[in-house]
Amino acid sequence: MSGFNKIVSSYDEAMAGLTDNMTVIAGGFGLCGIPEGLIAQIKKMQTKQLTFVSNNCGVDDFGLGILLQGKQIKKMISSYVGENAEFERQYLSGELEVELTPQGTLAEKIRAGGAGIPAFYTATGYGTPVAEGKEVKEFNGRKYILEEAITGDFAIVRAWKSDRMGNLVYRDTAMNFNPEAATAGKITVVEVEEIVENGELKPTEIHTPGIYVNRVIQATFEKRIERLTLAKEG
Amino acid sequence: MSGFNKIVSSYDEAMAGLTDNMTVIAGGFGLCGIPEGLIAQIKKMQTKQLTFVSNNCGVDDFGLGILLQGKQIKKMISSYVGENAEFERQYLSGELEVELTPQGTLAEKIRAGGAGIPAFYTATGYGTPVAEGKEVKEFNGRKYILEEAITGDFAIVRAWKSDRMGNLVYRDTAMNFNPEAATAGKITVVEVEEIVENGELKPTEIHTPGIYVNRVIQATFEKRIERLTLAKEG
Amino acid sequence: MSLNREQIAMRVAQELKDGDYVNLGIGIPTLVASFVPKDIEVMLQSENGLLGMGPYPTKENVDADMINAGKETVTAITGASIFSSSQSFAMIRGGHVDFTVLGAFEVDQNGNIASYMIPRKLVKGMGGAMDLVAGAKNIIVTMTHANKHGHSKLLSKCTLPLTGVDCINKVVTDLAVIEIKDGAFHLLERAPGVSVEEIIEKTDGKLIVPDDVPEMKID
Amino acid sequence: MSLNREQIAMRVAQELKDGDYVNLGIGIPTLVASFVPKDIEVMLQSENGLLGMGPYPTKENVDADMINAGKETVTAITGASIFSSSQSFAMIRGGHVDFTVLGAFEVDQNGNIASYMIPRKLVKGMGGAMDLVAGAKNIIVTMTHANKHGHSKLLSKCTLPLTGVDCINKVVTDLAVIEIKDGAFHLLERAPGVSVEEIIEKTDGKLIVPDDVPEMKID
Repeated sequence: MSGFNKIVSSYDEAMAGLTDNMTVIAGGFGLCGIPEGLIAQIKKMQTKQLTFVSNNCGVDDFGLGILLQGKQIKKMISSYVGENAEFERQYLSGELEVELTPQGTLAEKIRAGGAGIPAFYTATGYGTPVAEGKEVKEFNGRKYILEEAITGDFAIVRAWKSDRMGNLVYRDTAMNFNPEAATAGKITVVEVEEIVENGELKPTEIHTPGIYVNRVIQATFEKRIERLTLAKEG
Repeated sequence: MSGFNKIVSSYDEAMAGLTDNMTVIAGGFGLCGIPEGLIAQIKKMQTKQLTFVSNNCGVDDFGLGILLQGKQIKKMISSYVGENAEFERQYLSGELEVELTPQGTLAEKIRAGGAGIPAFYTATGYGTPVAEGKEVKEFNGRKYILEEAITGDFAIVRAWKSDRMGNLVYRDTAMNFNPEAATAGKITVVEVEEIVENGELKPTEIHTPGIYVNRVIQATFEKRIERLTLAKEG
Repeated sequence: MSLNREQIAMRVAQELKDGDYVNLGIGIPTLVASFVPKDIEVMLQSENGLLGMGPYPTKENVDADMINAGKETVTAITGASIFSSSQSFAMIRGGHVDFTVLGAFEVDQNGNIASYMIPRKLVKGMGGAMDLVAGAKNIIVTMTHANKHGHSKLLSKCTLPLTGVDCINKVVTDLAVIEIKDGAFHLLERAPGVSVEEIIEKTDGKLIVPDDVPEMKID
Repeated sequence: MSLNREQIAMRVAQELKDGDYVNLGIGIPTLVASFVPKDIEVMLQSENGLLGMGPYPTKENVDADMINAGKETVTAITGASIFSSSQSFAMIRGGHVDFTVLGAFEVDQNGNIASYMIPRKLVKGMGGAMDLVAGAKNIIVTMTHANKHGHSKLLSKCTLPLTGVDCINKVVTDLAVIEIKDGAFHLLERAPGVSVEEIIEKTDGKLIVPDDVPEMKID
């Protein structure tokens, strides 16, 4: 009777099965809403030649940036990769492959991957370097390019609360890419601040239904702030 | 300073601008979650030659069925149209055009319309009558058909609560197609059970952000039950 | 003896695994929920936007806003989630539902299914059936082996408009459990007291019959 | 006198209408929020998933989970909503954001924009800019009229890789307000004290100059 209990108690268990050359989709925007402990576990596992699908690549010593140090990442699929000196070095030296993808297209590609949509048309990127090699089609007098879905061997996600069945709720803008990532992993692993009993989350308030979630681990987070900006004292 | 106050006080105001030959997207599944008063208003307005995009067409004397009586509907785009004798009569006599669309494809077409995606590929319907005349493309060894987005001149939606800015929350399975419909109307009109003050709905609990909503009207609903099924008394 | 509707549902329920997310169609498939083995848990998905469908409500708990895909009033179990139609079919189309049971008019030896339309009768529509057969990982069809005129519903090629192609793995009928693979029906089990000869006679498509065909276990 | 950054932002803010949903890019566009006319309300959309972005927080209210698309800590106003990235870009791509302000390296007379990449320098990525220019109904670009070497940034044809094609309606620079239509720049207003001749000289693309070019009103 434990078929729906998604809770695991160790990081080894959480990331079991991750091997070299896999594709990992990671939630997070900048350093906000990233699965800190799962990234640390991947560093510990020393898995190599990984492809990461993530809007950003963290900073030098936090977020996905820490996986660059050990040269664990072969390729990044991202919309914005500034803020990271080691990234720049590996990219310019050709050690790291980068596929720049417009942010909205990236979010939609991941959503499509989870939703069984293999490809969709978008006006985003038409006539730009992003469109190179992609099919163009006109609808109602406007031109669109064909973008293909993304799925991952793993998805690593940060949520606020999960019940034992893996129903998730996100906190504020730490939501970002996490709901899309959660749907698109063959194995979806979620790191949460709080595990609650089944029934504590209202059915219509659940952001990610547990059907998408394979494993949940409770953690505490550093939640580093990338750009602290304060109101001028009045 | 009233730019974000979406509340209107009369049905005339709610449906102002609806004219013959327009396309209307309606939320609801069977008789559950339908915008009862907005449908009644369209009946009152006697607008003709309308195309309705709705999963179902109500029953003879409730839901969209009441618009069939006055022959206001030219075409239905739906996934299931049983339960309605007048519908059957008009369809068989050729007065009413019907475009049967698989339920998931219908939901995705409406979502795509709201999201600026003009078309997407799906495996649903490949090899069936639904695929006739549609482009076929292979991805990873499987065949998919190209489906185009749907948008409406109007979307009519039922929600549970709205604040004055049009942020919406739906109640239980009365949600169904309503969130998709809300995004895909040039003018989106919402009928709600309760209007709450701005700030009463938590930002992360809002199902439909107010940006999609043009007009909100408060109403009471009959909420007719199509198939009353009860637990066996034990 | 051929199985009755409840017995077909009982046999299908034996296919369920602990932790399965399951979508049950209208008719016999709905009955499967009543026969889930006691030692496992499954979660029912209803395509109008409910994961964790519970039993029918008591009179006091009826709520017009809580229905299933058959438009019946239902309840939600503890741990249920409710979501929009596009989210519901993202789950289905994306292959997240483990197990789907649905009825059919015809199934053929290539795994094609016809279940939504009989030409020259009124077409009511496919509802979510085309999405379900395109998306679910594991699909079981329940139907009678032959129609009321005695004609087989297991054909070499479907004659009615298709709901989906190459998507059906298994069929449970009133006479037999049949697997579909490699362009043929494979007889796995027969209903208690039903002869292999009767099944052969009532199957139009290519049927592979092993030397030993065990009887289904239905309690 | 050419406008400073704040004055460019002030002029852009005059374009806003009551009830507009607005996305502001990084840099000068961000400053526009400080100059929204007192008699109107606009709602700021931040593409990481926030509609109803408020001011920066006080020290006590800082929350690492509440940031904007520039990764700055922010607050949410009363009536804000928070959603996922795909929902955020559904809004943007679907044309629901009324007004977008963003910076650029170059704009050309056909409404093309180059804003995200200078080849042979490190490419940081387009972030949400390509989606914004493809989706917003009304886009205003803010930039200096010429670069630091004195070369015009208003060209007959962009030289850098494009962010979007045929999408820019209006440009507000330190020297002028310019509309783009019918394959040309149209001079609408000049900065106080700036001569039409200077604008002509610093505009490389085709520039249509009416007889009377009023001065911008900046208070």
